[in-house]
Amino acid sequence: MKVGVITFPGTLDDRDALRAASVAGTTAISLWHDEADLKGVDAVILPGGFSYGDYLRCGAISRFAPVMTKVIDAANGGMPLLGICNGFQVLCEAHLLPGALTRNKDLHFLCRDQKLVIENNSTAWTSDYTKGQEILIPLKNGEGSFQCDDHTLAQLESEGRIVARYVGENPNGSRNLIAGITNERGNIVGLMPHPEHAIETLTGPSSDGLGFFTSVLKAMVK
Amino acid sequence: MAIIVVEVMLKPEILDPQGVAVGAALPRLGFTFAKSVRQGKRFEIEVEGTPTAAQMADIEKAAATLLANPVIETYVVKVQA
Amino acid sequence: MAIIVVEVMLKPEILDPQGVAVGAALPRLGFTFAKSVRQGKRFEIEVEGTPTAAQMADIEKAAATLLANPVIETYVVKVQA
Amino acid sequence: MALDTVALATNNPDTPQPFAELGLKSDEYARIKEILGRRPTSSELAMYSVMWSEHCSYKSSKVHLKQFGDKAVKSDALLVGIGENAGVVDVGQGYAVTFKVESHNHPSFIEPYQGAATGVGGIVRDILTMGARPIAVMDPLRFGPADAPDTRRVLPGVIAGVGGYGNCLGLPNIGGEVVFDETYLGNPLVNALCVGVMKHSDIKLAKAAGAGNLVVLYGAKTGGDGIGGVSVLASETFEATGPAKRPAVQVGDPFVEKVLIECSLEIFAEDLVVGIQDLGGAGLSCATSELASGGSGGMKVELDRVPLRDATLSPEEILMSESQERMCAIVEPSKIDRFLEICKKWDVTVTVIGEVTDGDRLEITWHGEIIVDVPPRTVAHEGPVYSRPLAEPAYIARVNAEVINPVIPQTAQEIKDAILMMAATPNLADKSWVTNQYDRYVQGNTVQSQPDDSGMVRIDEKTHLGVAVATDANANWSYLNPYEGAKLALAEASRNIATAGAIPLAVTNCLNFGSPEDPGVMWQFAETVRGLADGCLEMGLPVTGGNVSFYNQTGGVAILPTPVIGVLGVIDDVRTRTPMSFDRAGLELYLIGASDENLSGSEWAYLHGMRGGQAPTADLQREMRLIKLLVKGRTENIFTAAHDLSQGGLTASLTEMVLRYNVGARITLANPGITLLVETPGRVVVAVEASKSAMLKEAAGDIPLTYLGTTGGDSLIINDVEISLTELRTAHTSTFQKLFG
Ligand SMILES: Nc1ncnc2c1ncn2[C@@H]1O[C@H](COP(=O)(O)OP(=O)(O)O)[C@@H](O)[C@H]1O
Ligand SMILES: [Mg+2]
Repeated sequence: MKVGVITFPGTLDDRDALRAASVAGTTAISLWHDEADLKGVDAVILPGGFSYGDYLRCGAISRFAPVMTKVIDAANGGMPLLGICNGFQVLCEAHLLPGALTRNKDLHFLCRDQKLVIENNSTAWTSDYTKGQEILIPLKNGEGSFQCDDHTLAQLESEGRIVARYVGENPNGSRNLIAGITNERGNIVGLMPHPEHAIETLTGPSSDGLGFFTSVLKAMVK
Repeated sequence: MAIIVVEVMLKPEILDPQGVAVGAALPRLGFTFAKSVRQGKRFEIEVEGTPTAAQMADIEKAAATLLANPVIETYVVKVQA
Repeated sequence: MAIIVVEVMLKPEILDPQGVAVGAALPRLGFTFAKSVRQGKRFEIEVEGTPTAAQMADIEKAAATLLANPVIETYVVKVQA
Repeated sequence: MALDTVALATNNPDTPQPFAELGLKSDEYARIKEILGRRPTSSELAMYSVMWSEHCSYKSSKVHLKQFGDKAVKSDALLVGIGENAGVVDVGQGYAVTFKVESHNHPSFIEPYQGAATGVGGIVRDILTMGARPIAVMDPLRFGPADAPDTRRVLPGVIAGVGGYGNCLGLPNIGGEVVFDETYLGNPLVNALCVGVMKHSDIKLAKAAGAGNLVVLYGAKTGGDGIGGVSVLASETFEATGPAKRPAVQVGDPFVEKVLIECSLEIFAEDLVVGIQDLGGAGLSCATSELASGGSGGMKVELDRVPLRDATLSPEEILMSESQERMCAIVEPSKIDRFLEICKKWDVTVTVIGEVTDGDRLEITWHGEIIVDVPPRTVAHEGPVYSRPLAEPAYIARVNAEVINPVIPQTAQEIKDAILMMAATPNLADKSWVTNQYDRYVQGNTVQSQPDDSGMVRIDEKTHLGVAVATDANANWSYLNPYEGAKLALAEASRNIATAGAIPLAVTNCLNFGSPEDPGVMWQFAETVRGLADGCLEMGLPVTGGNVSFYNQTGGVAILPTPVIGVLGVIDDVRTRTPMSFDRAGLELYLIGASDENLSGSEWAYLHGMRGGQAPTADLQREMRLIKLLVKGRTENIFTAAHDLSQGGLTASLTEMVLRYNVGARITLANPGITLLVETPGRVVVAVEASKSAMLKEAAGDIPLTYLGTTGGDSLIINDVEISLTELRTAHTSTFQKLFG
């Protein structure tokens, strides 16, 4: 089972995502933004970072990268696709997921250990969690406030497409404490916090993040 | 040579924390004129010669796809006087 | 009620990484109209009634101290039509 | 203005030149004429003026800094010493680590965000230049009073700038300092440290060897921002009210730097460069002259090939521009194609601007005309050297004679108030408001970061080899006694490494002072360097590099002498580190090291408006015994936790420990008031399992050991004083939020 991790210019957490995917037991493969080639991977991760400096809007430029045409096609065909942080922003800009991520409400970049509750464990990336399970993983971004119109929000809520919510005080102003969402099919997940930084207690606040990567392994083997 | 200006603002219903922060900072500095503040972006695009209708259409398209995100933002395209 | 607009741009000699990034992205998307792009900020300030001369002077002062850093930026204050 | 060529300069020897405006003294100008045998061209004048500035030439500090080399013990670990962009030490298993701290003080006062951001950018390029992958940054900072209006402008901007740039580069921030004092109001200190790692064989040096090799400029295009910025700014007394002469500050582009890092590492991995130099202060003037003089001296550069952001720049301006995110490499002709290919992959602008020659002159042309023809060593390494007059300032005798006796809390209520006040005072309060703006997780190797005593990163995922870094400065002690102050800062930084169980290995420093033209300041500086050199000699630690920042003064008032000392340590297995606090009840707490009753230079004295007395005398032999004990405590698994005592003494350390994992403690002290507040150096609090207290006693030998109490509960109890963790946490964590929101 091969998981591809895309590197855009300015991507930062690509090596961490590769590490997490291999620790989970998959074969992790690095993909380059400028090559429209998925190298036969079974799932793709868009990692965190500041692609193209995120100067215009986060993810706005990367979504046009050559590799993204392939990613969009494959994801529309059901391939598991996870966007973490900047990757989530790319997914929204590419309209693979609804809404947008905007400046944190207090305007600061915020890095902290964040408690989340898993609300949907039937996606390709969350099946190893139980519904209602609380996990602790790092949150780190400047533009993590999830915004969308009321209609979209109602739809996300009623269709159970909220994958994870922040527990406790709202860290960034996201509507309905949304930390992550999925598409109707459940193969595409966007998540603001960083599970790849919580795969061992030595370097992360917990190993709670590993479940995202083991989930996809199971989803593929099935 | 002409300068095309694209102004991008967050839609009124979208929270604008930057505008709110500026609005809160003003009275702390003794400025009391503002009822509210919104903060947006301004692009100055330099084009060769007088822009053609086709170019303007292109700029409009670039504004809608790249410079602004219509999910949360509105934009205006102007030719600078 | 009036809207006062303050436009803030980086001085021409100052590097504008945001403008450069946009300028580089446009041709990749097939848009070839731009010779160069600069990106700045735009503030919309809502004031009660028609702004007085004293208010305009105040806004000018706020622009120079808070909204822009004159070391690297220039600004323009306008009343929106 | 007509192009000033070497031919013109020879034929018009008497053309008046603006050397004074460029910061050169008339005897310095005369020396340039003597070196060249004619007047310099305007381009040469530009080069000499920036390279001979205080910032680039170290003309006032060189005679003192020599001691770091002269006094140093021979260290096998030292692979590259002072003189290169950064020193390199061997940390075992074939790995080498490079680290250095630098200042970006003056620009950060003018434009806090960009000043701080480009400060991070500059030090990261220095580390990259050595051939290393940058793996972490730290940011020792000093500001004016926390509640001063200008601090509200400077601090948030600086923090956002450090974070904005470092986060975007993907470098975890693993530590730093935030200290407030009146003397920094017009002169905030923004120091930035970067650590990088490489294999021994990957070390790169700044030398242009091999005639026919190409000089390649890559990275951002050259613009007109920051012309003479760093060098001129950092070399002049800076008047807060000063008018127009302020050159524009530079604006950084961290995205370009991130790409530059990845591109350079790919280039290094394929061994495509002979020598390399980053462009920092003095830009191309520095890079070309240093590369040439690092080799055999000969180099030809066609300056008109330099890609420009602003086509109107003159050659003089191009030579002086301090535009960020640029590198200069020496590449063999056979390897240039591959070099260009990698740059193309990363979309990095790259241009061959010249070649190495077999001569001994640096020759620069502008559209075919020779505008610079100089012996490069005279620009880069043989600048003026001053033995500036120095004299012990009058204040020393006066303040040293003062008796420091602030009121000591006696009753339970007074002691409680003192603990809460110390927990909340800006210098000791929780710094999460700051550090939460920094990414500490990126790269996935951060084992320790704030609020731990030191930052620690894993450098090998299989063997778990790691390094720890701490920076410290105690300006209050340096003010009272700069010689002891430097040693004490060295001891403190070393201790901060050792509490985790890492072994101190090498030292870097950033010496922040007032004007070197003031004999009193120069004395502080000389004493500091002497103290640090003596301290390093005694502790057997090499100084691998550093930076000097002078002219940190507003009008006649200099900042407190602030030598920021960075110590790097190595730990063979990061999994075995000793954490700074305990996460369970039932452990025994001990204070290691003896306490005295001297409150001079302490936070408590400062809070009572007292700034005098005698600094402690550093006892480095005792410190080294303590370090041994701390390392042993880890390797023999004696300690559950260990935390250093420094500013704020025992009360600060206990506050930090109980809040870290929200486990309280019950402490009994014979003399609580003074014991909580005194800042005697050389002390550490440790937590051990009750079953290990005998081991601890034996390991401590003749190092004094005081039983403090036990861990547990949800409050901090000291004799009859009880403070709930909630109340303590509120005091500790709300200060920054209240001040800076
Ligand atoms: N306080 C100091 N202690 C030790 N070395 C120093 C100190 N200040 C400067 N140096 C060394 O002098 C050399 C030149 O410094 P600098 O010009 O700042 O280097 P760069 O231009 O690469 O930043 C470097 O090797 C630096 O480490
Ligand atoms: Mg350097």
